[in-house]
Amino acid sequence: MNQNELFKITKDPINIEEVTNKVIRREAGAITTFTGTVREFTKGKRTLYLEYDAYIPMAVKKLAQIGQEISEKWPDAITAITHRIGRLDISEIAVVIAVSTPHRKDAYDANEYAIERIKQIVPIWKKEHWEDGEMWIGDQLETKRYPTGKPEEEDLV
Amino acid sequence: MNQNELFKITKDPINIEEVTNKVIRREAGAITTFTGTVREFTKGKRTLYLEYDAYIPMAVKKLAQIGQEISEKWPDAITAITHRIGRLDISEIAVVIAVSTPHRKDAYDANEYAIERIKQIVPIWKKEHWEDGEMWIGDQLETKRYPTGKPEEEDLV
Amino acid sequence: MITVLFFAHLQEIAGMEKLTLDVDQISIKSLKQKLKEEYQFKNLDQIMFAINEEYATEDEIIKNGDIVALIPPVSGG
Amino acid sequence: MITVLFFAHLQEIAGMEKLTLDVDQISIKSLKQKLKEEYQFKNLDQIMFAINEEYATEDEIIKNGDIVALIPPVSGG
Repeated sequence: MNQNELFKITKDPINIEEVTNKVIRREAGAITTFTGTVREFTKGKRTLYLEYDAYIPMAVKKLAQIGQEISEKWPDAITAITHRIGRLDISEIAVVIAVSTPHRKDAYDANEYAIERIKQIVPIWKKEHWEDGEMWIGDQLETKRYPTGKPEEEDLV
Repeated sequence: MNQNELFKITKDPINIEEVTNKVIRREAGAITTFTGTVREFTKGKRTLYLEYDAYIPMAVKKLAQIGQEISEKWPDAITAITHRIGRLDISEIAVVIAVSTPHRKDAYDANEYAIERIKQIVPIWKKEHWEDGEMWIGDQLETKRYPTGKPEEEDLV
Repeated sequence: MITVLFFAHLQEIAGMEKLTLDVDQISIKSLKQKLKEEYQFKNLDQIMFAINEEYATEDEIIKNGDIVALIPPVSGG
Repeated sequence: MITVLFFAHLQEIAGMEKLTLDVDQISIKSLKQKLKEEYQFKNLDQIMFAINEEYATEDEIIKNGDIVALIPPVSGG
Protein backbone atom coordinates (compact mmCIF):
# COMPACT_ATOMS: atom_id res chain seq x y z
CA MET A 1 0.00 0.00 0.00
CA ASN A 2 1.40 3.34 -1.06
CA GLN A 3 1.28 5.68 1.92
CA ASN A 4 0.75 8.64 -0.41
CA GLU A 5 -2.50 7.23 -1.62
CA LEU A 6 -4.07 7.14 1.83
CA PHE A 7 -4.72 10.89 1.57
CA LYS A 8 -6.03 12.19 -1.68
CA ILE A 9 -7.71 15.18 -3.31
CA THR A 10 -9.44 14.24 -6.54
CA LYS A 11 -11.59 15.73 -9.28
CA ASP A 12 -13.15 12.32 -9.99
CA PRO A 13 -16.10 10.59 -8.29
CA ILE A 14 -15.06 8.80 -5.09
CA ASN A 15 -15.51 5.07 -4.68
CA ILE A 16 -16.42 4.21 -1.06
CA GLU A 17 -15.21 0.62 -1.36
CA GLU A 18 -11.85 1.68 -2.75
CA VAL A 19 -11.13 4.07 0.12
CA THR A 20 -12.31 1.53 2.69
CA ASN A 21 -10.20 -1.25 1.18
CA LYS A 22 -7.06 0.81 1.78
CA VAL A 23 -7.38 0.32 5.53
CA ILE A 24 -8.66 -3.28 5.72
CA ARG A 25 -5.97 -5.52 7.20
CA ARG A 26 -5.55 -8.78 9.13
CA GLU A 27 -5.10 -7.07 12.50
CA ALA A 28 -8.19 -4.87 12.19
CA GLY A 29 -11.65 -6.17 12.96
CA ALA A 30 -13.50 -2.87 12.68
CA ILE A 31 -13.62 -0.28 9.92
CA THR A 32 -15.75 2.83 10.02
CA THR A 33 -16.33 4.74 6.83
CA PHE A 34 -17.78 8.24 6.79
CA THR A 35 -19.29 9.43 3.53
CA GLY A 36 -20.20 13.07 3.19
CA THR A 37 -22.66 13.78 0.39
CA VAL A 38 -24.16 16.95 -1.01
CA ARG A 39 -27.40 17.53 0.87
CA GLU A 40 -30.29 19.14 -1.00
CA PHE A 41 -31.66 21.25 1.85
CA THR A 42 -29.72 23.13 4.51
CA LYS A 43 -31.83 25.08 6.98
CA GLY A 44 -34.72 25.01 4.52
CA LYS A 45 -32.71 26.39 1.62
CA ARG A 46 -32.40 24.32 -1.52
CA THR A 47 -28.96 23.66 -2.93
CA LEU A 48 -28.67 23.07 -6.68
CA TYR A 49 -25.03 22.01 -6.65
CA LEU A 50 -21.76 22.70 -4.89
CA GLU A 51 -18.32 23.65 -6.03
CA TYR A 52 -15.26 22.72 -4.02
CA ASP A 53 -11.90 24.44 -4.30
CA ALA A 54 -8.72 23.35 -2.53
CA TYR A 55 -5.11 24.30 -2.08
CA ILE A 56 -4.27 20.81 -3.21
CA PRO A 57 -0.71 20.13 -1.99
CA MET A 58 -1.40 21.67 1.40
CA ALA A 59 -4.76 19.89 1.68
CA VAL A 60 -3.07 16.53 1.09
CA LYS A 61 -0.47 17.39 3.74
CA LYS A 62 -3.14 18.36 6.24
CA LEU A 63 -5.13 15.19 5.58
CA ALA A 64 -1.94 13.22 6.24
CA GLN A 65 -1.41 15.24 9.41
CA ILE A 66 -4.89 14.21 10.59
CA GLY A 67 -3.94 10.57 9.90
CA GLN A 68 -0.80 11.13 11.97
CA GLU A 69 -2.76 12.70 14.82
CA ILE A 70 -5.11 9.71 14.81
CA SER A 71 -2.16 7.29 14.96
CA GLU A 72 -0.95 9.12 18.02
CA LYS A 73 -4.30 9.12 19.77
CA TRP A 74 -5.32 5.60 18.71
CA PRO A 75 -2.01 3.79 18.10
CA ASP A 76 -3.49 0.86 16.18
CA ALA A 77 -5.64 2.96 13.84
CA ILE A 78 -5.01 3.35 10.11
CA THR A 79 -6.75 6.20 8.27
CA ALA A 80 -7.50 6.91 4.60
CA ILE A 81 -9.22 10.07 3.39
CA THR A 82 -10.25 11.15 -0.11
CA HIS A 83 -11.87 14.52 -0.72
CA ARG A 84 -13.33 15.53 -4.03
CA ILE A 85 -13.15 19.00 -5.58
CA GLY A 86 -14.88 20.67 -8.52
CA ARG A 87 -18.60 20.64 -9.20
CA LEU A 88 -20.75 18.20 -7.22
CA ASP A 89 -24.45 17.58 -7.71
CA ILE A 90 -26.95 16.59 -5.01
CA SER A 91 -26.14 13.21 -3.39
CA GLU A 92 -22.67 13.11 -4.90
CA ILE A 93 -19.87 12.19 -2.53
CA ALA A 94 -17.63 15.02 -1.30
CA VAL A 95 -15.51 13.09 1.18
CA VAL A 96 -14.86 9.54 2.31
CA ILE A 97 -12.96 8.80 5.54
CA ALA A 98 -12.07 5.21 6.44
CA VAL A 99 -10.50 4.20 9.73
CA SER A 100 -9.60 0.65 10.75
CA THR A 101 -8.83 -0.44 14.28
CA PRO A 102 -8.68 -3.78 16.12
CA HIS A 103 -11.77 -2.85 18.15
CA ARG A 104 -14.86 -1.00 17.07
CA LYS A 105 -15.19 1.78 19.64
CA ASP A 106 -11.91 3.33 18.51
CA ALA A 107 -12.96 3.16 14.87
CA TYR A 108 -16.02 5.34 15.55
CA ASP A 109 -14.16 7.82 17.74
CA ALA A 110 -11.18 8.19 15.40
CA ASN A 111 -13.41 8.64 12.38
CA GLU A 112 -15.45 11.36 14.04
CA TYR A 113 -12.21 13.06 15.07
CA ALA A 114 -11.10 13.03 11.42
CA ILE A 115 -14.17 14.81 10.06
CA GLU A 116 -14.02 17.44 12.81
CA ARG A 117 -10.36 18.12 12.03
CA ILE A 118 -11.03 18.33 8.29
CA LYS A 119 -13.47 21.10 9.04
CA GLN A 120 -10.83 22.93 11.07
CA ILE A 121 -7.52 22.68 9.25
CA VAL A 122 -7.77 21.37 5.70
CA PRO A 123 -7.69 24.12 3.04
CA ILE A 124 -10.80 23.15 1.12
CA TRP A 125 -13.67 25.53 0.45
CA LYS A 126 -17.18 25.03 -0.80
CA LYS A 127 -19.35 27.36 -2.79
CA GLU A 128 -23.08 26.79 -2.52
CA HIS A 129 -25.19 27.37 -5.59
CA TRP A 130 -28.85 28.05 -4.91
CA GLU A 131 -31.68 29.01 -7.24
CA ASP A 132 -31.29 32.63 -6.15
CA GLY A 133 -27.56 33.00 -5.82
CA GLU A 134 -24.28 31.53 -4.79
CA MET A 135 -21.80 31.96 -1.98
CA TRP A 136 -18.54 30.69 -0.63
CA ILE A 137 -19.29 29.15 2.75
CA GLY A 138 -16.90 30.68 5.18
CA ASP A 139 -16.29 28.30 8.01
CA GLN A 140 -17.18 25.01 9.57
CA LEU A 141 -20.17 26.37 11.42
CA GLU A 142 -21.48 27.85 8.21
CA THR A 143 -22.12 31.12 9.99
CA LYS A 144 -19.93 33.16 7.67
CA ARG A 145 -21.55 33.63 4.31
CA TYR A 146 -21.12 35.90 1.38
CA PRO A 147 -24.59 36.14 -0.17
CA THR A 148 -23.48 38.11 -3.20
CA GLY A 149 -20.76 35.63 -4.01
CA LYS A 150 -18.16 37.92 -2.51
CA PRO A 151 -17.64 39.38 0.96
CA GLU A 152 -20.06 42.09 2.01
CA GLU A 153 -18.93 45.60 2.80
CA GLU A 154 -18.78 44.71 6.50
CA ASP A 155 -16.41 41.87 5.74
CA LEU A 156 -14.15 44.04 3.66
CA VAL A 157 -13.85 47.00 6.01
CA MET B 1 -35.90 0.88 -2.79
CA ASN B 2 -37.27 -2.39 -1.50
CA GLN B 3 -37.58 -2.17 2.26
CA ASN B 4 -36.89 -5.89 2.54
CA GLU B 5 -33.48 -5.44 1.06
CA LEU B 6 -32.34 -3.02 3.75
CA PHE B 7 -31.84 -5.95 6.12
CA LYS B 8 -30.20 -9.02 4.77
CA ILE B 9 -28.45 -12.25 5.76
CA THR B 10 -26.32 -13.64 2.95
CA LYS B 11 -23.93 -16.47 2.17
CA ASP B 12 -22.13 -14.31 -0.42
CA PRO B 13 -19.33 -11.76 0.04
CA ILE B 14 -20.68 -8.35 1.08
CA ASN B 15 -20.11 -5.28 -1.05
CA ILE B 16 -19.61 -2.19 1.15
CA GLU B 17 -20.62 0.24 -1.61
CA GLU B 18 -23.82 -1.64 -2.33
CA VAL B 19 -25.00 -1.54 1.30
CA THR B 20 -24.02 2.11 1.64
CA ASN B 21 -25.81 3.07 -1.57
CA LYS B 22 -29.08 1.80 -0.14
CA VAL B 23 -29.19 4.69 2.34
CA ILE B 24 -27.78 7.53 0.24
CA ARG B 25 -30.54 10.09 -0.47
CA ARG B 26 -31.02 13.77 -1.26
CA GLU B 27 -31.96 14.74 2.32
CA ALA B 28 -28.95 13.03 3.90
CA GLY B 29 -25.55 14.65 4.04
CA ALA B 30 -23.82 12.10 6.23
CA ILE B 31 -23.51 8.35 5.94
CA THR B 32 -21.55 6.18 8.33
CA THR B 33 -20.68 2.66 7.32
CA PHE B 34 -19.40 0.11 9.77
CA THR B 35 -17.56 -2.88 8.35
CA GLY B 36 -16.77 -5.78 10.63
CA THR B 37 -14.03 -8.06 9.32
CA VAL B 38 -12.49 -11.30 10.58
CA ARG B 39 -9.53 -10.34 12.75
CA GLU B 40 -6.53 -12.66 12.79
CA PHE B 41 -5.60 -12.25 16.45
CA THR B 42 -7.93 -11.98 19.44
CA LYS B 43 -6.20 -11.69 22.81
CA GLY B 44 -3.04 -13.14 21.30
CA LYS B 45 -4.75 -16.19 19.85
CA ARG B 46 -4.58 -16.75 16.10
CA THR B 47 -7.82 -17.35 14.23
CA LEU B 48 -7.60 -19.41 11.04
CA TYR B 49 -11.16 -18.77 9.92
CA LEU B 50 -14.67 -18.27 11.28
CA GLU B 51 -17.97 -19.89 10.65
CA TYR B 52 -21.23 -18.02 11.15
CA ASP B 53 -24.60 -19.63 11.68
CA ALA B 54 -27.91 -17.79 11.88
CA TYR B 55 -31.59 -18.37 12.42
CA ILE B 56 -32.13 -16.56 9.14
CA PRO B 57 -35.80 -15.41 9.18
CA MET B 58 -35.59 -14.26 12.80
CA ALA B 59 -32.20 -12.60 12.21
CA VAL B 60 -33.67 -10.58 9.33
CA LYS B 61 -36.61 -9.59 11.56
CA LYS B 62 -34.28 -8.51 14.37
CA LEU B 63 -32.11 -6.47 11.98
CA ALA B 64 -35.27 -4.73 10.79
CA GLN B 65 -36.26 -4.15 14.42
CA ILE B 66 -32.90 -2.43 15.01
CA GLY B 67 -33.59 -0.24 11.98
CA GLN B 68 -36.97 0.59 13.49
CA GLU B 69 -35.46 1.42 16.89
CA ILE B 70 -32.98 3.74 15.16
CA SER B 71 -35.82 5.50 13.30
CA GLU B 72 -37.48 6.13 16.64
CA LYS B 73 -34.36 7.45 18.36
CA TRP B 74 -33.06 9.40 15.34
CA PRO B 75 -36.19 10.21 13.27
CA ASP B 76 -34.34 11.18 10.10
CA ALA B 77 -32.04 8.17 10.02
CA ILE B 78 -32.23 5.36 7.46
CA THR B 79 -30.42 2.10 8.20
CA ALA B 80 -29.27 -0.84 6.06
CA ILE B 81 -27.55 -3.92 7.46
CA THR B 82 -26.16 -7.00 5.73
CA HIS B 83 -24.63 -9.85 7.72
CA ARG B 84 -22.81 -12.74 6.13
CA ILE B 85 -22.96 -16.37 7.28
CA GLY B 86 -20.97 -19.49 6.42
CA ARG B 87 -17.19 -19.77 6.35
CA LEU B 88 -15.19 -16.52 6.45
CA ASP B 89 -11.43 -16.20 6.11
CA ILE B 90 -9.23 -13.55 7.74
CA SER B 91 -10.08 -9.99 6.57
CA GLU B 92 -13.34 -11.08 4.98
CA ILE B 93 -16.37 -8.96 5.78
CA ALA B 94 -18.86 -10.34 8.31
CA VAL B 95 -21.17 -7.36 8.60
CA VAL B 96 -21.80 -3.97 6.99
CA ILE B 97 -24.04 -1.38 8.66
CA ALA B 98 -24.86 1.85 6.83
CA VAL B 99 -26.79 4.73 8.39
CA SER B 100 -27.63 8.00 6.67
CA THR B 101 -28.76 11.15 8.47
CA PRO B 102 -28.98 14.83 7.59
CA HIS B 103 -26.19 15.65 10.07
CA ARG B 104 -23.09 13.68 10.89
CA LYS B 105 -23.20 13.33 14.67
CA ASP B 106 -26.38 11.27 14.47
CA ALA B 107 -24.91 9.02 11.80
CA TYR B 108 -22.06 8.01 14.11
CA ASP B 109 -24.29 7.51 17.14
CA ALA B 110 -26.97 5.56 15.32
CA ASN B 111 -24.42 3.32 13.64
CA GLU B 112 -22.72 2.47 16.92
CA TYR B 113 -26.13 1.75 18.42
CA ALA B 114 -26.80 -0.71 15.58
CA ILE B 115 -23.67 -2.79 16.13
CA GLU B 116 -24.27 -2.93 19.87
CA ARG B 117 -27.82 -4.13 19.32
CA ILE B 118 -26.72 -6.75 16.78
CA LYS B 119 -24.49 -8.22 19.46
CA GLN B 120 -27.45 -8.33 21.86
CA ILE B 121 -30.51 -9.51 19.98
CA VAL B 122 -29.77 -10.88 16.50
CA PRO B 123 -29.66 -14.70 16.38
CA ILE B 124 -26.29 -15.12 14.69
CA TRP B 125 -23.45 -17.20 16.13
CA LYS B 126 -19.80 -17.51 15.28
CA LYS B 127 -17.50 -20.46 15.64
CA GLU B 128 -13.82 -19.67 15.90
CA HIS B 129 -11.39 -22.05 14.26
CA TRP B 130 -7.84 -21.93 15.66
CA GLU B 131 -4.80 -24.06 14.95
CA ASP B 132 -5.48 -26.07 18.10
CA GLY B 133 -9.25 -26.31 18.12
CA GLU B 134 -12.55 -24.65 17.54
CA MET B 135 -15.36 -23.19 19.60
CA TRP B 136 -18.73 -21.53 19.37
CA ILE B 137 -18.31 -18.09 20.91
CA GLY B 138 -21.00 -17.74 23.47
CA ASP B 139 -21.82 -14.09 23.84
CA GLN B 140 -20.94 -10.58 22.84
CA LEU B 141 -18.25 -10.22 25.50
CA GLU B 142 -16.66 -13.44 24.30
CA THR B 143 -16.43 -14.62 27.87
CA LYS B 144 -18.43 -17.77 27.26
CA ARG B 145 -16.40 -20.27 25.29
CA TYR B 146 -16.55 -23.94 24.60
CA PRO B 147 -12.92 -24.93 24.03
CA THR B 148 -13.68 -28.46 22.98
CA GLY B 149 -16.17 -27.37 20.38
CA LYS B 150 -19.06 -28.20 22.69
CA PRO B 151 -20.11 -26.96 26.12
CA GLU B 152 -17.96 -28.15 29.01
CA GLU B 153 -19.34 -30.33 31.79
CA GLU B 154 -19.94 -27.22 33.90
CA ASP B 155 -22.04 -25.67 31.15
CA LEU B 156 -24.14 -28.77 30.82
CA VAL B 157 -24.88 -29.38 34.49
CA MET C 1 -47.26 -30.81 16.78
CA ILE C 2 -44.52 -28.28 17.38
CA THR C 3 -41.13 -27.87 15.74
CA VAL C 4 -37.99 -27.15 17.79
CA LEU C 5 -34.96 -25.65 16.03
CA PHE C 6 -31.33 -25.92 17.19
CA PHE C 7 -28.41 -23.70 16.26
CA ALA C 8 -24.68 -23.40 16.89
CA HIS C 9 -23.34 -25.68 19.63
CA LEU C 10 -26.85 -26.84 20.52
CA GLN C 11 -27.18 -28.25 17.03
CA GLU C 12 -23.95 -30.16 17.59
CA ILE C 13 -25.13 -31.49 20.95
CA ALA C 14 -28.53 -32.44 19.55
CA GLY C 15 -26.96 -33.93 16.45
CA MET C 16 -29.83 -32.48 14.43
CA GLU C 17 -31.19 -29.20 13.12
CA LYS C 18 -34.71 -29.73 14.32
CA LEU C 19 -37.01 -31.92 16.29
CA THR C 20 -40.73 -32.44 15.92
CA LEU C 21 -42.72 -32.97 19.09
CA ASP C 22 -46.19 -34.42 19.01
CA VAL C 23 -47.71 -32.17 21.66
CA ASP C 24 -50.69 -29.89 21.37
CA GLN C 25 -49.48 -27.18 23.69
CA ILE C 26 -46.66 -26.80 26.18
CA SER C 27 -45.05 -23.97 28.11
CA ILE C 28 -41.45 -22.94 27.39
CA LYS C 29 -40.65 -24.03 30.93
CA SER C 30 -42.05 -27.51 30.40
CA LEU C 31 -40.37 -27.85 27.02
CA LYS C 32 -37.07 -26.97 28.66
CA GLN C 33 -37.64 -29.68 31.25
CA LYS C 34 -38.55 -32.17 28.54
CA LEU C 35 -35.43 -31.38 26.53
CA LYS C 36 -33.27 -31.93 29.59
CA GLU C 37 -34.94 -35.17 30.62
CA GLU C 38 -35.50 -36.82 27.28
CA TYR C 39 -32.71 -35.35 25.15
CA GLN C 40 -29.00 -34.59 25.48
CA PHE C 41 -29.34 -31.12 27.03
CA LYS C 42 -28.01 -31.01 30.56
CA ASN C 43 -28.05 -27.24 30.99
CA LEU C 44 -30.22 -24.74 29.19
CA ASP C 45 -29.84 -21.90 31.71
CA GLN C 46 -28.23 -19.44 29.33
CA ILE C 47 -30.51 -20.34 26.45
CA MET C 48 -33.24 -18.00 25.28
CA PHE C 49 -36.30 -19.30 23.46
CA ALA C 50 -38.16 -17.87 20.51
CA ILE C 51 -41.67 -18.73 19.42
CA ASN C 52 -42.36 -18.03 15.75
CA GLU C 53 -39.27 -15.81 15.49
CA GLU C 54 -39.94 -13.69 18.59
CA TYR C 55 -38.21 -14.01 21.95
CA ALA C 56 -40.49 -15.66 24.49
CA THR C 57 -40.52 -15.84 28.29
CA GLU C 58 -40.57 -19.05 30.39
CA ASP C 59 -44.30 -19.01 31.01
CA GLU C 60 -45.40 -18.49 27.41
CA ILE C 61 -47.33 -21.33 25.85
CA ILE C 62 -46.23 -22.97 22.60
CA LYS C 63 -49.23 -24.03 20.55
CA ASN C 64 -49.82 -26.61 17.89
CA GLY C 65 -48.06 -25.57 14.67
CA ASP C 66 -45.65 -23.15 16.37
CA ILE C 67 -41.96 -23.10 15.60
CA VAL C 68 -39.77 -22.83 18.66
CA ALA C 69 -36.05 -22.02 18.51
CA LEU C 70 -33.39 -22.41 21.16
CA ILE C 71 -31.23 -19.27 21.04
CA PRO C 72 -27.82 -19.53 22.71
CA PRO C 73 -26.05 -16.25 23.55
CA VAL C 74 -25.55 -14.54 20.20
CA SER C 75 -22.17 -13.56 18.75
CA GLY C 76 -22.82 -11.87 15.42
CA GLY C 77 -21.29 -8.63 14.25
CA MET D 1 10.57 37.06 -5.21
CA ILE D 2 7.62 35.51 -3.44
CA THR D 3 4.44 33.96 -4.78
CA VAL D 4 1.06 34.68 -3.20
CA LEU D 5 -1.83 32.26 -3.84
CA PHE D 6 -5.55 33.06 -3.62
CA PHE D 7 -8.46 30.67 -3.17
CA ALA D 8 -12.26 30.69 -2.96
CA HIS D 9 -13.79 34.17 -2.62
CA LEU D 10 -10.35 35.80 -2.33
CA GLN D 11 -9.54 34.51 -5.80
CA GLU D 12 -12.70 36.17 -7.05
CA ILE D 13 -11.85 39.45 -5.32
CA ALA D 14 -8.28 39.37 -6.58
CA GLY D 15 -9.37 38.35 -10.04
CA MET D 16 -6.37 36.06 -10.20
CA GLU D 17 -5.06 32.80 -8.79
CA LYS D 18 -1.67 34.15 -7.85
CA LEU D 19 0.50 37.17 -7.56
CA THR D 20 4.26 37.47 -7.74
CA LEU D 21 5.90 40.07 -5.51
CA ASP D 22 9.41 41.23 -6.11
CA VAL D 23 10.51 41.37 -2.48
CA ASP D 24 13.39 39.60 -0.82
CA GLN D 25 11.77 39.11 2.56
CA ILE D 26 8.66 40.35 4.31
CA SER D 27 6.66 39.44 7.41
CA ILE D 28 3.15 38.06 7.13
CA LYS D 29 1.97 41.18 8.90
CA SER D 30 3.61 43.49 6.36
CA LEU D 31 2.36 41.41 3.45
CA LYS D 32 -1.15 41.71 4.83
CA GLN D 33 -0.75 45.49 5.02
CA LYS D 34 0.61 45.58 1.47
CA LEU D 35 -2.30 43.52 0.13
CA LYS D 36 -4.77 45.88 1.76
CA GLU D 37 -3.07 49.04 0.58
CA GLU D 38 -2.04 48.07 -2.91
CA TYR D 39 -4.65 45.46 -3.86
CA GLN D 40 -8.41 44.91 -3.56
CA PHE D 41 -8.42 43.42 -0.06
CA LYS D 42 -10.17 45.61 2.46
CA ASN D 43 -10.37 43.11 5.27
CA LEU D 44 -8.12 40.14 5.89
CA ASP D 45 -8.93 39.68 9.57
CA GLN D 46 -10.35 36.19 9.28
CA ILE D 47 -7.73 35.05 6.82
CA MET D 48 -5.00 32.64 7.84
CA PHE D 49 -1.69 32.53 6.01
CA ALA D 50 0.43 29.57 5.00
CA ILE D 51 4.10 29.64 4.05
CA ASN D 52 5.16 26.68 1.93
CA GLU D 53 2.02 24.77 2.82
CA GLU D 54 2.21 25.26 6.59
CA TYR D 55 0.11 27.66 8.64
CA ALA D 56 2.16 30.69 9.70
CA THR D 57 1.77 33.33 12.37
CA GLU D 58 1.74 37.12 11.82
CA ASP D 59 5.37 37.66 12.75
CA GLU D 60 6.83 34.93 10.58
CA ILE D 61 9.08 36.06 7.75
CA ILE D 62 8.45 35.10 4.16
CA LYS D 63 11.73 34.64 2.30
CA ASN D 64 12.77 34.81 -1.30
CA GLY D 65 11.35 31.83 -3.18
CA ASP D 66 8.64 31.06 -0.63
CA ILE D 67 5.06 30.36 -1.62
CA VAL D 68 2.49 32.10 0.54
CA ALA D 69 -1.21 31.25 0.52
CA LEU D 70 -4.17 33.19 1.89
CA ILE D 71 -6.42 30.68 3.63
CA PRO D 72 -10.00 31.84 4.27
CA PRO D 73 -12.01 29.87 6.87
CA VAL D 74 -12.21 26.36 5.48
CA SER D 75 -15.43 24.51 4.66
CA GLY D 76 -14.46 21.07 3.42
CA GLY D 77 -16.01 17.78 4.53
